[in-house]
Parts: sequence; C-alpha cells; structure tokens
Amino acid sequence: MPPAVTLASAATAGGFLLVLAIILPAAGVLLALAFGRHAERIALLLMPAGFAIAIAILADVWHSQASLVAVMGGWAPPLGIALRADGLSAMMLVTTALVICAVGLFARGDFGMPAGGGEARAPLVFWTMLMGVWSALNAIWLGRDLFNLYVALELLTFSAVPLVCLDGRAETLAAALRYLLFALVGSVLYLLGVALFYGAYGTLDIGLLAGRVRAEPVVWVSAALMTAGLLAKTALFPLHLWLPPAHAGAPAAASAVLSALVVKGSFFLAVRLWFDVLPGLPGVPAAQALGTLGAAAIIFGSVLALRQERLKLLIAYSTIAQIGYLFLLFPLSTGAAAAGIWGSVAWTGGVYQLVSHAIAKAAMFMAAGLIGEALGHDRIAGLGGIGRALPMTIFAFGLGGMSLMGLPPSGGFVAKLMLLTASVTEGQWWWAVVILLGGLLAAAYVFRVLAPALAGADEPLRLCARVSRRREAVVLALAVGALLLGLLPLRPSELLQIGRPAAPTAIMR
Amino acid sequence: MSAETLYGLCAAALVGLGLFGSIVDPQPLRKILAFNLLGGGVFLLFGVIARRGAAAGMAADPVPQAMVITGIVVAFSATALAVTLLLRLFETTGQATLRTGAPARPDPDSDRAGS
Amino acid sequence: MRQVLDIFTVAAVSAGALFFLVGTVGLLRFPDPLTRLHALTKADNLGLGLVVLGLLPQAEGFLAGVKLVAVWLLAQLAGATVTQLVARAVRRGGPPA
Amino acid sequence: MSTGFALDAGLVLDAGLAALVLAVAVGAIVAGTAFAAVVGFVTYGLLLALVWVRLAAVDVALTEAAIGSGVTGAVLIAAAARLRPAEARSAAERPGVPLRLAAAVLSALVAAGLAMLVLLPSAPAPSLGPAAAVHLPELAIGNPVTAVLLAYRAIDTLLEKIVLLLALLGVWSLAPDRFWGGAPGQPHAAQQDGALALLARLLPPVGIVVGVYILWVGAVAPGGAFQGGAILAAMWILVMIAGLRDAPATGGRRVRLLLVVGPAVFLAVGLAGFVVADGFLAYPASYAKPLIIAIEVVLTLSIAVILGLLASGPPGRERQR
Repeated sequence: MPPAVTLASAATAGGFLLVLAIILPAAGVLLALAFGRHAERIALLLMPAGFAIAIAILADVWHSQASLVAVMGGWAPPLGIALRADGLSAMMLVTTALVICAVGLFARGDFGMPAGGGEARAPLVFWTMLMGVWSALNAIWLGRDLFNLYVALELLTFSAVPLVCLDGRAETLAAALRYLLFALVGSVLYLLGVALFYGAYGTLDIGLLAGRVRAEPVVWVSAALMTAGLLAKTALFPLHLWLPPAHAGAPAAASAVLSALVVKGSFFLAVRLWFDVLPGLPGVPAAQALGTLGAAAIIFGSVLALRQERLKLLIAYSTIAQIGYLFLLFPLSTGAAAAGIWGSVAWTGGVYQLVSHAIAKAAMFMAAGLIGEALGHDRIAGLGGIGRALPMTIFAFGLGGMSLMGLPPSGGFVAKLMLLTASVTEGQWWWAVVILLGGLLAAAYVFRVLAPALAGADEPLRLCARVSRRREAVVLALAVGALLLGLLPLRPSELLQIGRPAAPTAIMR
Repeated sequence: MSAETLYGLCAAALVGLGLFGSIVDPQPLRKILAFNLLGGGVFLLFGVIARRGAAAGMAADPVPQAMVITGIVVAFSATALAVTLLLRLFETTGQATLRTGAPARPDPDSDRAGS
Repeated sequence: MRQVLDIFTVAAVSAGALFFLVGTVGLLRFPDPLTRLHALTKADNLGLGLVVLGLLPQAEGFLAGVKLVAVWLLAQLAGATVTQLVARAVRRGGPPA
Repeated sequence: MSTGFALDAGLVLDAGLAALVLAVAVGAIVAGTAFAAVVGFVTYGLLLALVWVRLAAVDVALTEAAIGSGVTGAVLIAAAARLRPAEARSAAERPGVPLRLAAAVLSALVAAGLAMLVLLPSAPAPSLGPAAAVHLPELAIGNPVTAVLLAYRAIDTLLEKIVLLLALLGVWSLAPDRFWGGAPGQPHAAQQDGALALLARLLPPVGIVVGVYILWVGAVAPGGAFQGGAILAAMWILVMIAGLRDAPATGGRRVRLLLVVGPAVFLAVGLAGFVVADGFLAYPASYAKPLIIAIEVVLTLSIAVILGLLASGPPGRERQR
C-alpha cells in the first residue's frame, strides 16, 4: 500500500478499542432496528462487551501511562479526525459502562418485550435509545475534533429526548419538546463557535487548536458562544428550566441515564473547551462567572428540591444543585490557581464529583422508580413505612444521599473535600461557604425523604406491586459503588493526570 | 467589500434574527422555524469561511462545505422530531403551547409516579 | 452572426423580464386569488419561456440547451399543478388567512 | 466589457440577494400567521440555495434546496395547517417586555460580535483545501466534498446516519402503542384524478433519473448520496401526498432492512478497514473509489427511505398482518 494514503503515525496500538467503544453500541442501534423484537437481547448481549472494552481502555491507559490515540481512516488531523483516550476519558468510559449496565439490568423488569414474541413500542425505543446514548457518550469522551463532537452531541440529544416521553403523557410530551428546543439552540450556538474556530485557525483538532489559539476577539466570541450553548444543554442555572420536568417525567431507568450521564456530556465538552483547547488563556472573569452560576445553582436547586412534594422531582432538582458543584472547578483551577498544586486538586475534585454524582444519582432515581412502583405514587408525604417494605431500596437511596451531602466515606465526600480545600487554600473562601451550605441543604432534603420512609406507617402499608429482589440488588450495588469510590481516591487522581494538558504555561502575552 | 464579507454580514444578521425568534416567539412551531433560520445563518457562515479558504485551484475549501451538508441533514432530523412532538402534544391536549417558567404543577388527580 | 444572436438574447430576455414584472405587479394589485393566479401564470409561462428562449443561443452545446428547455418544462408542470391546487383550495373554502 | 464591470455586476447581484434573504427572514419572523411564516421560510431556503451557488458550493446548494427548504418546508407547512386551531391561543402568550428586550439585546450582541469577526478576517484565510486536493488522486475521486464526507471525515458521516435513524425512531416513538408497526398517517382518500396525481405520475420518472444521476456524478462533480437521496425521497413523498401509493408499514421487514442497510454497509466496510487497510474507515489504496461508490449507493437508498418516513410522521394506523 502506498504510504501516501495512510498517514497513521500517531495512532497507538490500542486505538481500535476506542473505535469499538463507539461503534459497538452504534451497531447495536442498527441491529435493534433491523430485528426489533430482539432489541432487549441485543442490548443486554452488547453490555458485557462494552463494559469489557471500557475496562480494557482503562487498563491500557493505566499501564502505558499515556493516552491511546486512534486516527480515523489513517487521515491524520487536521484533514482527518482522531480519537484519544486520556485518563479522564478512560474514567468516564468506565463510569458510563457501569451506569448503563446497571440501568440495563434494572430495566429488564420494565422494558421486557411482550411474551407473544412481537415487537412493542416502549421496549424497542428504550433499548435502542440506550445504545444510542452509550455510543454518543463514548464519542464525546473520546472525541478530539470539535465538529465530530458536535455530531456526537446531537446523537446524544436525539437518543435522550424520546426517552423523556416514552409514556406519551401530555406533561412528558411538553417536557420533551422544551428539552429538545433548549438542546437544539444550545447545539447550534456550539456549532457557531466551531465555525469561528475553523475560520480563524483552519483546524478543529483539539490538540492542534491548543497550539494555535491566541488571545484575540475570535477566540473570546467563539468560546462564549460554545460555552453558552453547552450550559443550556447542561441545565446550569438559569438555563435549568427544562430539566426537572424532563428528568422527573421519564421512566425511572431513563431518568437515571439522563440525570447521571446525559447532562454530563455537555459539561465534559465545556471542560475540554476551557482546559484542552484554551489552556492558559486568562479566562479568570469567565471562570468566576461560571463559578457564580454554579454557586447559584447549588443554592437554588437545593432550596427548590427541599420544597418538592414528589420524590422524582426532588431528585431532579437535586441534579441541578449537584451540577452546580461541577462548575466550581472553573474558578478553582484556572488563572493563577492553575499553575499550583491546588488548581490540580480542584480539577480532580470536579471530575470526582462528575463520577460520583453519576453513580449516586443513577442509584437514587432507580430507587425512586422502585418506590413508585411499589406504592403506585411518589408523593413524599405518603412514603410512611416504605423502609420496612423495601429496606434494600431505601438503604440504597440513603447511600446515594450520602454522596450528595458529601458525607465520608462516599465519593461525593472526596469530591467536595477537594473542592473545599482548594477554595480555602487558594483564598477563594466564598466557594467554600457555598459548598458547606449546599451540603447542609442536601442533608435536609435527603432526610425529608428518609424520615417518613423509615418511620412506621399509621396504617398498614398496601403495596400495589411486588418489587423484584434482583432489581433492588442492582440499585443497592450501584449505591455501594458510589460509596466505595471514596475509599480509593488516590489512584484515580493519578489516572486523571495521564494525558492532561501540561499546566498552562505562558502562551499568553 | 467582497461578496464573502457581504454574505458574512448577512449570516451574522440571520443568526441574531433566528436567536431572537427562537427565544421570544411563544408558538413552538415558530420557535422551530426560527431555529431553522438560525441554523441557516450558521451554515452560511461556514460557507463564507469555505469561500475565503479558496486555494489549490479549488473555488472553496471543501471541508466546511461537507460539514454544512452534515449539518443540514441533522437540522432536518431535529425539525421532524420537534414538529412530531408538537403535533402529538396538540393531539393530546388540544393546545400547542409550552408554559415556560411554570414549575410542573402537582396534579392531584393523577397519582401515577413517573415510572 | 454572433452579434445577431446576442441581440436576440438581449431582446428575448428583456421581454421575459417584462412579463415577470407585469406578472408581479398583477400579483400585488389584483383583488382576489384567482385573478392573482392568472397574473402569476403569465410570468411563469411567457416570462420564463422567453428567458429560456433567449438563453438558448448562448448555451454551450446541445445538452446544455436541452437542460434549459427541461427547466422550462418542469416549471410549467409545477406551475400548472400548483395553480390547480390553489384554485381548488380557494373554491373549497377561501385562502389561508 | 471589462472584468471590473463584471465583478461589480456580480457584487450588485450578491448585495441584492443578501438583502432579499434578510428581508424574507425578517418577514418569516414577524409574519402574522404561522402559515405565512412557513411560506416565508421556504422562500428563504430557496434563496439561500442561490447564495450557496454564489459561494461556489453547488453540493450545499443541492442539499439546501432539497432538504433544508424542500422537505423541511413540507413538514412545517403540514404542521402549520394542523395547528391552526391552536394558533391564536398560543400566540397570545407573548413574553413580557423585559424578556423581549433582553432577548433583543442578546441577539443584537451576538450578531454584532459575528459581524465584527466577519469584518476582521485573519489573513491569509486558513484552508484545508490544498490538503484535501493532494489526496484526491489516491482516492480516484474528483469531487472534494465527497472525499471529505466519505474518506477524510467519514466517521462524522457514519455517526450522522445513526442520528437520522434515531430521529426516525424518536418520531415513531410518539405513536400510540396500538399503532406500533403500522403505516404513518391517515389512509389517503384516493383522489387519483386530480392535478396533483398527474404531477405525481409525470414527475417521478424524471426525478428518479435526476436523483440517480446526482448520486452517480457525485464522485467527480457536485452531487452525492445526500443530494440524490433527498431527491428520491422528494419524489416518494410526492407520490404519497398525491395518494398514488400508501406509506409502508413501519414495522415491515423490508422497510427496516432498507433503513439500516446503508449505515450497516458503511460500518462493515469501515470495520473491514482494520483487516485490509490500516484502521477503521481506511480504504485499501486501489479499491477506494469502488468502495466509496458502493457505500454511496446503499446510503442513498437508506437516506431516501429515512427522509421519506421522517416526513410522513409517526404510525397512525393499526398494522395489518
């Protein structure tokens, strides 16, 4: 073969794993559409394989202590597109695989194909969209090309929106439509920024761009547009209005995916934009603004969560608050802080929050789903005595809640501790106040659920449906995972440093 | 002023117009339409960038042009999905509106959890 | 010879443009949908026809000429159909707003 | 005639076109009824297609005219007609003055920022054109846009096919359960003698030839799978609207296979690249052109079916078995 066609030089040996991580679920989408009645089986068969691929990538990155790279079709950037797995990507791949597999096991009860062997609407849509979400997220974790990431972002939107209104009720239809409109405007703003970057620097490859960007108007405008678009998709306050009805109205298994993973996709791109594309640009005012919005989200989301009467809405509002924490990593690890060790700690804390919230929130939404199934409603006032009926589920909910509050030894504890320490050490103490206040409010809303649930009922509890022990066990296992995350904090933070852009140096004048 | 600059300014105005319409218009259908207008402006900007990148005997840089083709197809899919959602909402409730801002009102009649 | 053809082109295209102008004025000035359709078809038929006719001598080769004629024919087909549909809709219940 | 005059005439044309596009766009935003707004939008799309020709992007012009204006316009017009009873009520919910003002300021800022960037271009404008041109002979492809879509950035195109399929499934997912697998829409009253039916009989033979030609020519000149597929889809939609042919059942085996065959073949060729070339979506040197054309043929088929079904809406009838 003439070498001219193939420019693959930067690709690493494990590169095919990166391709498979995206392509395997995508192939699942095609298979599920072609052989509709086997959709569930196809999805469940692909899950162990997808999980194994994620683990293999993690192991490869860990052992080689370097990023994995794949160059699509041998066409090196800037003409072609590359995929790259650094420590952060590997961690997100494994988190995603974990949550998706747990949701898959959980959803077998809700979305089994009918016994007659025919194809039914809700199961086919659910399993296919779940594969779509997985493929899109993996493409986002691995993407190195801003336009390729736009396509992945759209893939994510199109798989997520139908999950919101699977039951076809009017409220969920309206919620899905509002979600879609927010998401569409968000991605078109992102695309606008992509166009500007291409027009100024002639490449969309993150690595190449990082070497070419200068502090000039085009960079500010496109970074602002892209960030605004991504915030709308992440539901950061004050662009959060679409989230609670959408996440609370979806079926529990879908809520878990939406709240745990889908909103993280666009957040992750914001992190990539500011830390990988624009490292070292003095974005201090922008970072402080993002931090302020995050702080507002923590307070506002928590207070609203406290005032909800429905369990699923409470959990959805808590997602808004927990998203707020993620944005604290911007003020704490850019600018002057970036160079020091504490900037790095804050960054790690933010990523930790990403992972631990994903796992904890998935467990809590699924727990809420089981509670709703058993009681036939999800009014918080009517939870009395459920703790005795579904002890495993309530325990799992409580464990997830510990992570939200930031109690040791949960993953949330480690994340919030890192953010807290960084903010105190860097002299940005005001964020520490917000973190502590958010923890207290989280404790309040979690106990608002646990208190009636653990108290005895006035009258004997009548359950509408039996809840399978297997599904309870899945939820509990995931919640325990969120807890255990706090016990192994050191190694992952080393992992996260692999392939991280070098601490910003003076690109700037 | 060159043709590219002219169309670039046109694209900027279209983006502003589309953004305004998609925020302000109360009718979902017209929000969708404004989103398409906004998309048209963004694509046009790509086209201007492509034309400015004319080189190597090509009248324009083919890479942004290809991106626009991908983008137009994605925008159409989005429109089809959004319109179908809207029509379904209309069939179900008899109205086509999103009461933005109103937090979901707990409905005493429906005891169904969302699961 | 070349000059004669050029003059023919200018004359025919100008005449076509005139029909477009007249058709547009009619579209704007006529009182009801049916008469407006009438004005519009003139622009479509004669206007486009004359423009195509005028451009024929300028076409590069036989195939390009065929394409031009095909454009005119397709526009005719579409125009006739749409006119029919609009007229029928008008007879059924008036125009949309 | 001097070239200077020709350039100026071109610029006058461009200025007029840009002004017209803007005017129509303003009209579509401020129009009194949704129907008028949609008509404005379709006009906007067609004018934009002309702009694309002026920007030396004939491929995009074809796509914009067929999909951006044509099929999108059909979907929007149908929706505007259906939603007319609800229009007055939802139009009354205008947001308050502060929000409108804030939105206006924000939009104006964005537009002004973009305009500023347009006016200060970086010189020289960066371009991947030369890089794209260098490899065209190896691929034996003459149209650089096709080379970008199916070779250099093939992964985008592949993922975007999955986006289309998921959008279609999303549309279907909105059907009531009892209609699952059935055909979209209401059965058409077969009024096969109307003018529309005549058009639907006369046009498709021409349209199909044009669609196939555009697909075929895509390797060397403007055209390709999207554009060809969109034209084929338009012909199919016309036949369905005219009531000559009913939309197929969405659960039918053949429909499902047609939907996925394009992306599936694309994916399979991509994976084969691991074995026969060096990596995903790499083509063996001397087989690049036949492989790309093969992929385009099946993609055209799938795109036509997906677009046609996307425009037809969710299943609306029970499935006959």
